[in-house]
Amino acid sequence: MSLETHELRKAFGGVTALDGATVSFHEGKVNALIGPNGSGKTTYFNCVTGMIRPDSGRVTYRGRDLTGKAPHRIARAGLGRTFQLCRTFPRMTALENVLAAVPQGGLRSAKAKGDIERAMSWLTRLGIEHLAESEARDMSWGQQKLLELAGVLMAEPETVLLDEPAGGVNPALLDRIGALIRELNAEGRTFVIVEHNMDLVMSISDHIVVFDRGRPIAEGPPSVIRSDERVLGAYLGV
Amino acid sequence: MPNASRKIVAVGAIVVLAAGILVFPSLAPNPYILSSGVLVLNYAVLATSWNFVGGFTGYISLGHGALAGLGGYATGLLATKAGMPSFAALALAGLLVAALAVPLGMAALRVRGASFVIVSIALVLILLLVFQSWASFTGGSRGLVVPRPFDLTRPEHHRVFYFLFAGLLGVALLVWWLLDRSRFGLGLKSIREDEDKAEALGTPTFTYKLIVFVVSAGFTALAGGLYALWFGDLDPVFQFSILTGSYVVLMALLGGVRNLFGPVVGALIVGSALEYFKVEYGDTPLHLVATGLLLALVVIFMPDGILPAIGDLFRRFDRTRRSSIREVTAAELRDQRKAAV
Amino acid sequence: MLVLQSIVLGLLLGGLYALLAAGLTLYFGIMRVVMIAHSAFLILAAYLAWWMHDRFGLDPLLSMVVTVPLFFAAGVALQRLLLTRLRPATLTMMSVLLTFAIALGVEGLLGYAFTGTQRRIQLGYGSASLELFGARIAVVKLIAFVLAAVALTSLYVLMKRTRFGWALRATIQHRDAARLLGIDTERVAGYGFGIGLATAAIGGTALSLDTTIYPSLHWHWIGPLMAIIVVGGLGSVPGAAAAAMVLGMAQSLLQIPMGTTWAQTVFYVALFATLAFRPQGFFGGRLAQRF
Amino acid sequence: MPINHFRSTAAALGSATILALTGCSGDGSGGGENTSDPIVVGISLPLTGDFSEPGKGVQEGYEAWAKVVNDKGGLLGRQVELKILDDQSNADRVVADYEQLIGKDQVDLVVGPFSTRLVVPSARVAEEYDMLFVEPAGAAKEVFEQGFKNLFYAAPAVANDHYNHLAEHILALPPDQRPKTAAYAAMDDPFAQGTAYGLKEKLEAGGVKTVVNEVYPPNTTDFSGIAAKVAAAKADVLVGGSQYQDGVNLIVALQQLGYQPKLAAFSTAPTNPEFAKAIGNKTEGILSPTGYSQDAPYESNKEFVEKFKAQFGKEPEEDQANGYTTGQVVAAAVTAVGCAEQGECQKKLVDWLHSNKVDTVVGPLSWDATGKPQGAHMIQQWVGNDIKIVLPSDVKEAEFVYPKPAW
Repeated sequence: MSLETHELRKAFGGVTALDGATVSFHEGKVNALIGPNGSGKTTYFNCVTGMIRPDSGRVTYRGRDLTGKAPHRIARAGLGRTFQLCRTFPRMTALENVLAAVPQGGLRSAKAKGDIERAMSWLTRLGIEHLAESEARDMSWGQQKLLELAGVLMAEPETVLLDEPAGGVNPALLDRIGALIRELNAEGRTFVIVEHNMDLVMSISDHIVVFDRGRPIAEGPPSVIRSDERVLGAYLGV
Repeated sequence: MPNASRKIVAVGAIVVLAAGILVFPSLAPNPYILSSGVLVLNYAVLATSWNFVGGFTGYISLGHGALAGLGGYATGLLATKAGMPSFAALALAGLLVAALAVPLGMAALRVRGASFVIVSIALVLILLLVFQSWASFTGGSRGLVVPRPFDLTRPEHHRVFYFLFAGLLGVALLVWWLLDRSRFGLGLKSIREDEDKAEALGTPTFTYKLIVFVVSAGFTALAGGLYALWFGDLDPVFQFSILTGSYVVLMALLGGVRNLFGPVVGALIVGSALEYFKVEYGDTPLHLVATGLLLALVVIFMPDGILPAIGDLFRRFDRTRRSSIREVTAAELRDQRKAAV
Repeated sequence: MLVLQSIVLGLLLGGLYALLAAGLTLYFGIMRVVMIAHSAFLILAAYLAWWMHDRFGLDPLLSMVVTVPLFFAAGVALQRLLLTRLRPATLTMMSVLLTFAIALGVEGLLGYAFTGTQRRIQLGYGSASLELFGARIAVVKLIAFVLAAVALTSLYVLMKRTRFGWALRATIQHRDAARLLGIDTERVAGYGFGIGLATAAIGGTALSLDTTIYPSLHWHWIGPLMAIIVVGGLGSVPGAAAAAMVLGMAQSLLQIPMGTTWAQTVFYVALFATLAFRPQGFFGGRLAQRF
Repeated sequence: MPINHFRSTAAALGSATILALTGCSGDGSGGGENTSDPIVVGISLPLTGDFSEPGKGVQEGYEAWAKVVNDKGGLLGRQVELKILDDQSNADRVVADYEQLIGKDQVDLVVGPFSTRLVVPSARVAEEYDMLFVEPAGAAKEVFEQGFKNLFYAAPAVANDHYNHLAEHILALPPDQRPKTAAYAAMDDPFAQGTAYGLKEKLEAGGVKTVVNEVYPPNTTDFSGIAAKVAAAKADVLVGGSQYQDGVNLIVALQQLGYQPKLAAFSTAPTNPEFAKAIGNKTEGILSPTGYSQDAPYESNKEFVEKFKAQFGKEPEEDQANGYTTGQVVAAAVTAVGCAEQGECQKKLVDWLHSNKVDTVVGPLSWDATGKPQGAHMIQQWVGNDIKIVLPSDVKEAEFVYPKPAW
């Protein structure tokens, strides 16, 4: 067990977004978090990564308590994340976008040779090395999604949280992203993915957690989830 | 454009700018023009100092006028009350204001945008109150007379301070340039682009913002202190004026906050314009309207400033570069469409 | 005796602060805009009241027939024509500069039109007063307070009891969600701005009854008002009203031991304390430290 | 990569700036010694901003003086030409203005701006360019503590001495009539505060107890708090160190609270023509020091009042008289020494003023080494519907009324 949450709660005004979410994700696996719209998946991500402070409950990673820690500390603890609607640094070049993930280095040049080589190797691996000198805002949606992923990977996280990696990308790119996740997982990285595209979820996940109304209602391998009636009920609104 | 020739152009630009600034005093036909030059340089230093926060992190401070005023008063008080030599007082004033910027920054930067601006404006207003009311220490509305550091005639006095300001400007630009190319600077710029994202990537955004705010405050205070030594008379109403801060913001934005020389160019334009309109049209409150109008136009139509706007213009002519980006994007789009069918 | 007098004065002052801060916090709630020009419009309204009194002998209260609708329209126009042109990513920062620019423009034009001379409406009942438990209440101050109280109550009823108020609150709380509920948030935001600016018109009239006005007076008001909306919790209208009453009272009482000038610092001390210890504000502010 | 486009723009801007700044310098009015050239007098005044109202008054005074002089054939046979710049009530500007007037425009003479806050910085410019500096407004004692050698204040008394006649009169009252307590409220401004504190010092020394001592910032508009304190203390004497509007506001706030002092004195405000209307005509008995009276018997005054009315269609007030007096002082020196240009001449003008007495519309003026005038102000009081001189007794137009009737 790597990333765990215990009784996580969060309400916005009168609306309960998380209602006692107790979840564990498996180390070294591709974990998926699914559920209907508004079931609290993104709020859950935000609580785990420190963007939002939960009202109560605990977040632990490899036994370390991360509840309420600042986002950058959680990132340093080895948890990297992407955002629901892909977020890059629009007026920085692709290369700079990736280099921005290099942990602190004070006044040392931002363009040290070693860092550039590493950043370029990530860009190359994601197939966008030819855009290294373009600003992110000039790139297409799919390219930006890849760029965001490259930035996250540059920070060398052990666990990667992806918020809708397939959102708005075309099928060809979707296959590439799916394959990439499996590949990176094979190298030892743990993944937690929030995703609506069931084909992708079912094809790449080892373990699936289903959310409804702010708490998990089912979990297990794809084969089990596929036939779980509660999941079906949640999606159909029964 | 290949890297080497780009470098040559950049160096050339710096040489031309530096030469222009250094040669100005010998071209100035009378002491009045020279003193205007000192004022413009003072603005250039202030705008460049402001740009440490504004340019790198995107946090817009309207309160830098207050930091300059604080630097001025600190210098003046250290020189008169503590009897320190003028330039020792100036250096210590810079450090003191930088130290004061730590708690200020902690209150202002913990929260995002809106509160930062509110605090920056509040800073001007509260310091005005304090420096007016605490007359036994600051001289209050009677003002504070700062002793002249050199025994010179007035034109010579202007000339010496012109070069002192030019030197300070050089140092501020150098430090800005150093930060710009550093990892620290890249972290700051990522805060400007998307603070949440930067933090999620592991950048300790609060610490970064605080550090750069302190650096900015230090330079601003030095500019304010040097101004105090040059000008000689401090009055709270003029030292803690919200207008100073807004002129500085206008200069930096107009020139372009992402560019090393943006604020300097902005200061040259706005500073000279202020003097020029003053001389030509002087006596109406319309200068406020003009400042407001210019600020609004820049904010709405040219938020990146003049230098980038000119840059874009050139880029439009620079076909090869432009189209290379387009092609890739278009090709990608075509692929996507094909795949989607 | 002096304390009682100060409490009465504090209450009267707090009422005006509350009305003005309500407008200021409304803009912030709707669009995350810190409207620096709010107090400039306040002074503009006061000038219009003075001018109509001076020129046509109209009672300042009557000037609201003109200024309130005019300011409402100006508010809608400001939001629809100017603020929506700014990039959403930098909206908060750039809107500060834009409204700052507007404030400069208003100040400059007032100076141009009416010169920098301090102006004051001379009313027949200007120095009349009532006595209440040994404290004296100037009639003009009482009128100003009643004006503020009525306006604030109307605003409250509008926000709580009407369909538009419901849409406005929904827009403030969660713009995207409000849009999903079928609310035309753009239009609501425009009207919200209109209402905010209308409060400045009413406040300006109240102000003109009993104080001197001059073009740069707005700087005198914007500081305390901004402090109030932070202390009250950015975006919370009831919070702003509560903070206004508390701080107005504190200022009035602190004048006794500290004198007028130092008493003004209470706003800024409260501002810094709030940001340092409780950035979400003290009176039920809901927008946490994001802003 | 915007940097490579920078070169051309920066260079262009740089040279454009230099050209713009130098280009407009060729047209200075020039200060030749040719007798047909006018004598150019450089002045910076606050025509906009906080001090714009008195600033315009002083401007009228200067203009009236120039017209009177020119109608008589000018100074040394040369016409007088005023070059007036607006300093926006701002110290940065006022210094830049005098830099411009002396350095660029090469004016022959400079005279002072309005408000103590602006006099000190501008006097320093004149001092460092060795120019004579006669000024109409720097009345606070700080002005004379800066070590200026070229400065002269063209009015009868500095702020702290304005109430000297009143203090003498109060302290000379029989002990049972003499007031016991006094309240002071002064604007945080060297001039306004100086007047109130000058009186405070003297009354305290004479045994009148200070019960309230309040200072308020220049742009205060809400006086209810200060008024509440003054009213609660029930002081016998009320002294307001005021300019115009703050004095009005304070009086109205006090009236709202029903406070009735036995004696109320305010600087500046009560002499303003709008004053009575502004406080609802409840003026009876209010006192004010003044350095100028339209009815004063001095020789040049009659001419001034007459010509001023003809030129501006209204009576001159103190601000106008101050400007006019300044002109008279400069003219006296120029006429006596026989020169008016930058350089050696200025020193001669300074020396002459230090050792001579000048007759003006406010009476004969002479100065000590710091440029401080040696006199006191008259005290005026609202009697009936007019303000009249009551002290000193040798020039009085009406009897001093004490205690003051209720307002």
